Amino acid sequence: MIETTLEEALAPIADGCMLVVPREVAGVPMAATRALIRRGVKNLHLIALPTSSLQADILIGAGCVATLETSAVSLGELGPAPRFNAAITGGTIVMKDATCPALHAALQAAEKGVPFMPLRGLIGSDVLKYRDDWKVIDSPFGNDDPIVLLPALKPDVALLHAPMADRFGNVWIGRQRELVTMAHAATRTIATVEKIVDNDLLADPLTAAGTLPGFYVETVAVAERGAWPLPLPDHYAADAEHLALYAKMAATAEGFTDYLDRYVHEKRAA
Amino acid sequence: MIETTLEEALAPIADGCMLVVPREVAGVPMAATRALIRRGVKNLHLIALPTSSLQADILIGAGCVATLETSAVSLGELGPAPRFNAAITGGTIVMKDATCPALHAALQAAEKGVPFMPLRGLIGSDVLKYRDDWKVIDSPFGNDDPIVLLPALKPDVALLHAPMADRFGNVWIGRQRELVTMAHAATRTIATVEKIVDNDLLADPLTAAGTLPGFYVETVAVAERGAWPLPLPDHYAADAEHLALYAKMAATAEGFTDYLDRYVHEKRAA
Amino acid sequence: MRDEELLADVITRLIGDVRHVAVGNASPIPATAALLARARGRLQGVGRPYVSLLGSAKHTFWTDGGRELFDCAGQGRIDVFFLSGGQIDGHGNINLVEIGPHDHPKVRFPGSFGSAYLYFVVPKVILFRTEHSRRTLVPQVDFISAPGASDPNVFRTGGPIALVTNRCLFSFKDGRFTLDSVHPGHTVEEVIEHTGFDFDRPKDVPTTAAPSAETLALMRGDVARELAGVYPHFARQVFGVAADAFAK
Amino acid sequence: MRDEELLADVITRLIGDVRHVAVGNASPIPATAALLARARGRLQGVGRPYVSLLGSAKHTFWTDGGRELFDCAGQGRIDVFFLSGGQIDGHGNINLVEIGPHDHPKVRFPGSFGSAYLYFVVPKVILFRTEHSRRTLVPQVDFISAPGASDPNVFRTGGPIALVTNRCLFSFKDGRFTLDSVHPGHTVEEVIEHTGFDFDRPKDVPTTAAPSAETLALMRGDVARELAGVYPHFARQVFGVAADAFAK
Repeated sequence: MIETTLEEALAPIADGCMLVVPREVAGVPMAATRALIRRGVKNLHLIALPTSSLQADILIGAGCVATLETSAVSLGELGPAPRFNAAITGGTIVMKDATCPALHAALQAAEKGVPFMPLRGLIGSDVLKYRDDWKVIDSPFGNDDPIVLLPALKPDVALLHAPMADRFGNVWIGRQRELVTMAHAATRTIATVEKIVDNDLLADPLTAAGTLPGFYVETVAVAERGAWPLPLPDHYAADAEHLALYAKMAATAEGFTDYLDRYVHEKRAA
Repeated sequence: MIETTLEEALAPIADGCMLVVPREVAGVPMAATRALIRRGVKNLHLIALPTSSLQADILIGAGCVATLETSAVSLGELGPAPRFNAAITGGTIVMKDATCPALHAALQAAEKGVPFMPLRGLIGSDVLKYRDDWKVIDSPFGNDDPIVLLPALKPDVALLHAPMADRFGNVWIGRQRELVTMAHAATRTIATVEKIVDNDLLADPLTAAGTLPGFYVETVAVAERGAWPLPLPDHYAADAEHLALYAKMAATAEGFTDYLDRYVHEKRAA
Repeated sequence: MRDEELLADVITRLIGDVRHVAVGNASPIPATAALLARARGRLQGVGRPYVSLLGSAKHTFWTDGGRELFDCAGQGRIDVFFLSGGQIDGHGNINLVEIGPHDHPKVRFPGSFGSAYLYFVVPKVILFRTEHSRRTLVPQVDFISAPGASDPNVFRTGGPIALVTNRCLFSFKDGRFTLDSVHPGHTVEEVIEHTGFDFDRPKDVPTTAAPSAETLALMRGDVARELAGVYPHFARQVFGVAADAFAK
Repeated sequence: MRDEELLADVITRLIGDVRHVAVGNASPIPATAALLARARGRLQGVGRPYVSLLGSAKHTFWTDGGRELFDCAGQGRIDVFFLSGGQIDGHGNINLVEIGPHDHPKVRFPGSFGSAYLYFVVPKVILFRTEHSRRTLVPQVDFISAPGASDPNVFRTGGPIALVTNRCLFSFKDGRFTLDSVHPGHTVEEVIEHTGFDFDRPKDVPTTAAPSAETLALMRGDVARELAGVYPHFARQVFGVAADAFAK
């Protein structure tokens, strides 16, 4: 059976795992993130597609991340992501700066089983300068026309949170189609969902249109309000008060430790 | 207003137009095809994504096609596509043989605004041998690793048939996501639909997940049973009897002319 | 036992124990074989293979459009696929395009479909052509839709493993076919006579094993009923199963 | 007239007559400008521009996931976009990454987001930074998230056309900024004093035109009401519009 407990569902995320997670509007698996911190996962190569906020900050602060690959991390209106910034200026994580469409394209390369994808732009950017895994070629279809090639990005695990799944492991993701690309690109996909429904999501053309087929899904776990304190668009808003509290507490290493004690380890999060 | 008559909707499809159309399961715009034949469109560069059946055969037979780019044309269980086969053996159209994933990838290149897309396979195939617009490079990420690059395919017009649209030009395409890629890749998109609905398809997350946004759609025309005699999956089946009649009549040039007279020009098709 | 039952049984053995079998349109015998493999997997409690019958939305999971089949294969997530050819030659090359010179072909076939890609990336491609004649099995195809083998530096994770015809089963390895078995009622001499290409064979060529009674029962029961939803005519003709009774 | 109203009016003029304006997250003044352009288009019966306010599902049409914004831009279907920078230099380079040496940065900004791509393919990129100081407007950025100009052989269909600050409006052409106008209450000397980079200027620098009465009425009416659904705090603070009365 695909459906399991949250802790069991996360078992494939081993130390050193290359893990891809989505941006806020696509449903961030925060309950799963807290469970990973409680389990003490280490040395993640975290790919935030294409940006992150609380999730990357808390994983970095908790010492779970060795390498971060993304286009931006911030707390939005609440300002900089404090643990991310401290890790960068302190040199405690390896940062692979990207640009949003490059991460989308590199995952699409893995989705399509090709070794690379081309992308316009980037020439003359220091983002490119510091990415020795990206290459520039003269386009064979142009005339002195340099273009960047991005190697395929094939994560070990894609972790996502969605409104619902059925008993066949089909996960309804709606418009958030980067979740489909993540699942296609990754070796394994783990989904947390708000609820399990009894009908077959693929049986009705209306729900099928927004469904990630269970064929790609390794495990599903129910996590009610599993994006909290971040929003699950169309379902619930962000918990602005809690996020402000996080921004305040995480501003210092000590305050962040207190935050983990209160809201992650003690499970007082709900 | 985006919604218009069938004839007006098809106005952007000029002689010499590069036109992309979908395969049977994605909704073939047959009413629009008959209208184009009645109007006497000429010299189309027809791209059938990735294959075709009745639609390509009838357009070819009616003398509308100069160049055909696709991976296969047949009438399925009813056998070869007679007008297509006659045109090829008679040398009256230019045939650009492709393979299904190459057409998908070349349209995705246009969708992404990149000049080319790589594709595995093809090396050693005569499909590649006769495509001098495709190139083989040594992958910069490999070691003596040849890979095919396909130039972006940017049609002038994408023509599709779908179950419904709303008054904002949003078209519900369900699981048939190649229709989205077609619309993204093409300069203009024309949709025929079974019906116009009053609600905003983008307003409900459930319908939005399967919707091609009106932003990409130039014109919409209602064409009830607009895929007839081909099927519109989840809505109506193929008209097997009529298709058998077509296969029989189109087996000869004379019979095909009779078919056009009876079912296209006289509008006795419904 | 009908020929279709024998062929499906042969193909099921070729499928083996895999995760995902995809079957193209208008392929009732390979579909029977795939569904038989799945029915056996269920009986053994392994829950595989996953079977995708293309062209039937009810029997595929695709929700990402026409490219998903090919992306899925590119990801290494399709283990078995079936291809055929207007011509098939002794190098495993298949021709789905034309006979005669490319400038003025005498015969046109529908086209290559996805073969020029899938032949490279699906680990077990099973060639299936019921017409076993010198017209179809030729020394050299007129047009290579997809080559049977590639140079060692060419990226290739898949290719043909066998050719099943109405007369026999060939296996394919290192760019050549070997006659593995001859179907009951047929002979090696007959196979030689009707095959246009050169092939290897053991001194004693076995007869293709007939399906077991259990296999036949499974095929005529659960498998036939599932098949009727996709191939009603075939299911009625071969297994005597009425589509209407089961298809919803 | 509030500063926000002046800046929005300036930006609306820069937007001009285009088909599609996209505005990033947390950009209430550019959003005001885009909605003002749309409100004017409605009044004139042209039905454009199309406005996409990112981060608000209600105000975007995207249904193809996070890549659609970038694909759309790559298709040439986004005419105007807004970017900013922790640092912006006189060559139009923007820095969204870090200050100090790359090995040991002293300050880290969030990151480049889509700038390293969008700056190349959106025809009119409007730089917007309200803090006009030598800290933000520097001779040379420490990290080039995206360059202001490219060699002639580099594919580039877009780039910066202007920089709007709290003090003035610069236009950008051929790799350099020109001081176009100084906002009411500010002076050329003040702009020179607080700008870290060299720029061109006419002998007489005009004062930025204030919004017309009609524009202010439009902004404070329809535009403010639409804005309240996405930026309730801003709409209340600047236009005195309560979000709850209008947002559904």
